Amino acid sequence: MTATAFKTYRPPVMEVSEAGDELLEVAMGPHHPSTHGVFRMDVALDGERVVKLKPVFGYLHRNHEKIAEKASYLASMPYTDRLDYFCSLTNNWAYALAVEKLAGLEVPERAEYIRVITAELTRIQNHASAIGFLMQEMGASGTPLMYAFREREKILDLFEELTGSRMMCNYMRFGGCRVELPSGWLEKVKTVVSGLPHFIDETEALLTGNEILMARSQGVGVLKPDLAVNAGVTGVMLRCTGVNYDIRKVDHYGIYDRFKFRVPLGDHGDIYDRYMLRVLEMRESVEILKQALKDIPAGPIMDPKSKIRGFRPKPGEAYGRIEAPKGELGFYLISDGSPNPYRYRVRPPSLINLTILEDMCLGQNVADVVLIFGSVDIVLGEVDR
Amino acid sequence: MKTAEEILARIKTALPEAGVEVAPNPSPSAQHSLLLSPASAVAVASFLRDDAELSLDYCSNATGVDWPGKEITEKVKVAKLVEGVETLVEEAVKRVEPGYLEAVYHLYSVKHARREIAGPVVLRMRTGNRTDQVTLPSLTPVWRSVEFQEREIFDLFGIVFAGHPDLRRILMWDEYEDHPMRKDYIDPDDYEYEPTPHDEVLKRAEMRKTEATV
Amino acid sequence: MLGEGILKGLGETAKNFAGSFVSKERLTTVQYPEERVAPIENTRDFPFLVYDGDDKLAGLRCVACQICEKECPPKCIYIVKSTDKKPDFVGKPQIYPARFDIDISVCMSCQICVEVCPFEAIKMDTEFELSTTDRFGGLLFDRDHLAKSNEHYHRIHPTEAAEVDARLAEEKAKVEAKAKAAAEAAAAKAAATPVAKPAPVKESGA
Amino acid sequence: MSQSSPFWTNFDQVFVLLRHWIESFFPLWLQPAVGTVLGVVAIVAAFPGIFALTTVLERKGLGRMQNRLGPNRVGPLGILQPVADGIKSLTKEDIVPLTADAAVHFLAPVVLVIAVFLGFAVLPIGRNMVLANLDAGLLFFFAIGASTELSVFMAGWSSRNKYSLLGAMRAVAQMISYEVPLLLSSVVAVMIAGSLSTVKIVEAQSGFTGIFPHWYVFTPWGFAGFALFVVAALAETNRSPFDLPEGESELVAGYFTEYSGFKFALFFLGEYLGMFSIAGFAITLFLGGWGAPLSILGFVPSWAWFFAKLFCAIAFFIWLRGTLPRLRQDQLMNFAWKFMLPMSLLNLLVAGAWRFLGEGWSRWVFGSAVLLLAYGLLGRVLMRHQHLGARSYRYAD
Repeated sequence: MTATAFKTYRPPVMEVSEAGDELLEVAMGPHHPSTHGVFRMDVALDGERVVKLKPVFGYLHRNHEKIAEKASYLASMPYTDRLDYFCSLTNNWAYALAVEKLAGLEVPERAEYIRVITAELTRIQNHASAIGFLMQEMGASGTPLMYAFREREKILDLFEELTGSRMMCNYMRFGGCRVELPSGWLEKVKTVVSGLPHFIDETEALLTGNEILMARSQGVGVLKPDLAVNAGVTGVMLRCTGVNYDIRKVDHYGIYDRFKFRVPLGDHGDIYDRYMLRVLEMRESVEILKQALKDIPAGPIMDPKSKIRGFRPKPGEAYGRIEAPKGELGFYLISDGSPNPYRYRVRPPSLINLTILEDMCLGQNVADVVLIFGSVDIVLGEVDR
Repeated sequence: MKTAEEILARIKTALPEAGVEVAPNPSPSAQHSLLLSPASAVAVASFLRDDAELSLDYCSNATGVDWPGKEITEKVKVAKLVEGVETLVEEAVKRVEPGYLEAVYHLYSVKHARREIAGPVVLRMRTGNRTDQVTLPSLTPVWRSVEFQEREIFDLFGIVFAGHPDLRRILMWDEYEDHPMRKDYIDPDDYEYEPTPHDEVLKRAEMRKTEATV
Repeated sequence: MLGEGILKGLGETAKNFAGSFVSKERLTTVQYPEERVAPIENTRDFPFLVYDGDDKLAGLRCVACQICEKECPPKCIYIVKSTDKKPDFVGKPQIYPARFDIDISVCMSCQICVEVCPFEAIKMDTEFELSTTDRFGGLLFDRDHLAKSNEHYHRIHPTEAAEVDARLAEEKAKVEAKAKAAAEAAAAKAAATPVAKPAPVKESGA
Repeated sequence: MSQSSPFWTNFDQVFVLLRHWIESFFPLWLQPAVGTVLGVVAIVAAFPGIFALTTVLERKGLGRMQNRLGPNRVGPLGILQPVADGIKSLTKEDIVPLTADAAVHFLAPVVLVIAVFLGFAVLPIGRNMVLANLDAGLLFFFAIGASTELSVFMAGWSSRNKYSLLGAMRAVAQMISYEVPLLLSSVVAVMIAGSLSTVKIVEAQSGFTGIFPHWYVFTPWGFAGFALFVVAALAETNRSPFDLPEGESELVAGYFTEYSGFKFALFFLGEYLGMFSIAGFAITLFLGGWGAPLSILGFVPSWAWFFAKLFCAIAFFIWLRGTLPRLRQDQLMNFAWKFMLPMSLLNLLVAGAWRFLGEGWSRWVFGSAVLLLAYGLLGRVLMRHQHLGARSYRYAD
């Protein structure tokens, strides 16, 4: 597939509709009820059909990377909570992983287990909320969203008990975790995890067989595998097109090799596949959690030789990445030996998954544009940084 | 996966005239990178993507790095006539190294994801200097994933990408002139446009910093 | 058959509708001002300064070392050192903060200040109803507003407070043991050389 | 009727007696006019009252379905919530966009509410409690019902706003294409009852065999007609799976984006009253109007049955709204013309055969067999055509 073979990587953009009259320019956002935060889509409509779509963001841009360059390595950790504010613990883990690669720190066994447990809990509540918001856009007046948030509250209470805050956990440190598990926390996690399959069955019963959901989502916003790989799409959207690429299995980071879990793959790459894959991934996460909770060892949670203050990694650079619920979340750090990182770059899965939003929406219906955008599952804190 | 040297060898065999060399990375992560000359960048990139053996078909991350110019005072051995005798004398020579802007790409292979990979294959491209020669060839025709990321590099660093389908500012508003991520960027003093107690705290922090440096 | 999935979905919502009258699981509303969710132990909202005993200033553990001011990511702590010294919990004279402001409109309760504080002087409170009408002055807490007693700390974070007290007690014991050992050594030295110069050595050793 | 003791009939006829009693104060030539005025006042008071109650029931019902309480701050258990909403909508500023066509903008909600109130005239609420006993009552209702589309397009067009224009076009296309199955599914009841007058239709269903009533819904064609009528009614009043015109997630608020204050409340009132009147007709045509469900329950007054059934219908609408996502415009049209229309035509055929096959089980078997077969076939064709269907997922090795 040479560069030229991949010729129409840019969809042809029409200026005038077939009927020759000028297009109806509609700006969806930035305070459109269904954009996940402040995000604008300049859509040109020919009747109900979308002819041109330009995503515009930057409303939530606060230059997180410049702030990180002026602050110490530790001071950026609480800011990573604010990147994808639905999954603060996976953000922390990605940043900690990158710094550990940069400085060559080891992480004790127990900390690795705690990281896997908290990451999988984050993945479940993120996928549940993503499905809830997608159904909200489809018009199901919040019922699936409320069921998702009911489960999410239980998980956030666990996070609050462990880290002190529901969404802004600031829990991981370079070489381990910040604080030991409170007594009785693991039992509470076991009870919450035992209740999750019931919630997933309830969501499936409510939605999976629903003919209206099938009509609205099957065959809509289809993504081809080769375009998906070339456009750097990662996470659930990539696996929906049938490409088997899950960073937990590819990079073997953390201790995911010890757990037996499967990676679901879709074949159609449309919205229904994204919904179903998120449900199946939630089930896999429950399996991982069960195994992790069963054999979590005792021991230290922090690498003794890693210092909290005055942390100065040797000069050099490193790129660390994890399988965040929204896709591949990577941190690229360049250190020049000083306590502040020379360059701190976040690879945001949400922004890069939006690169081909126009390709998926061209020719679709206005009502579907909102659905396709919702099925990508983005958070503006991460897109705009 | 292969180490940077092996990949360099493969590129050399396929594209002999391409200007590529290895830039070592001292950190324990050992992710050495390949420094491409802008002229042959697109050719090398297409080769890396289409080569059956490598097939680096997924460009995960593209970002910019700003290396401002540094004055380096080096001890240079200079032959100098000292009282008629030819002797080598230590001398401190102040040399200004010209700064440059850099675009870094991290590549992975989805096709060969099964094989054990040591880490990303890192490509680097450097601009002439930081003022006028700031154009680099865009790799969007090769990997569509860098389209928005190259727009962000243009927006925050000011590297102009030749061949990019739609080079506009992505995060800042279009009328914005400066490039915020450059090291010599001066923050506007009070962009919150309203006096906040935070304002005094910042001012005091500035004052204390100036006292510390003076 | 068409409509089968829709009927199953309707069944699901009906189950939830009926369940909401029966099981607590199906009705999760907590009427906030009247009812309250049980406080979770190590919740963290905004920092507060800990003082032992009952006098706010005398018992204040903070020695104005300004580590937290440097490490605070959003830079919301402002400390002015005092000129004179006061004895701390071990009796060693230490500087204390003449002024210790935290601008809680800037503070993001990330507890990095608690983590880096070597003197266990700043901890995270669980008080979150702090809304005021005055946006500037009202959200800038000074030292007296921030200082809270150790008992308060025990009330909100019992296990953590117990650990901290154990550490401080053990530290105090170590310091006293060293002081006693130093005193004995001085006494022994004084006893060993009374022959030469009885008077001057004793005073300085005590 | 079963309990003929005077007390029950008086209790049943309490409103009718009340009307006669008030009429007796007026001279003879004035009495019919007073009678109708009283009827109108009763309707204009009762149904907006039910509207107010429904807004609370809807929000509490949805809440309960979503594991939460629903409004409970305004008055005990939130009963006074509609009063609060009413005051809010009255005191809210009534903004008319500068570019809007003011006259048409003002008339749109008025036309809607007038048309819907007229629809109640022919609705038999209780035994001889119908405002206008027209011979062609059903025809009158559908004629008036058609003018709601006019008001919707007036609102969409006069607001001069992209979103409301798109919403209005969608709404009109949806209403018109669902008008056809609505009418055809009601013709079935007319065929069997032999009259267009709503009162006669109710009487045709008033007999009992054993304790079971002769409601049309307990016959194969009646059940199919009832199902089609309800689905078409949902689309006609822009409710739940068909609430596309004000699909808030895409077009902000559809055709009444530019309305605020009392005019917005009027639109709201119009929509709910439309829901009540069409639910009332579904009850009249298929659920035996004010008839008692079991002969032994005859003592309960007739209007009580009507309102009980009305509240069951409202609960069903709320239940649907809490569960189902929304259909897209082309799927909606597709469903109307490719599924509802053939089914209702077939239903006519089955009802005709029902009438000429005479008594006996043969017509039951024929009717239900034809209808079930058609339902299965059409359903599969509809789903297969858009290649929808359950999917199985593979896992990476």
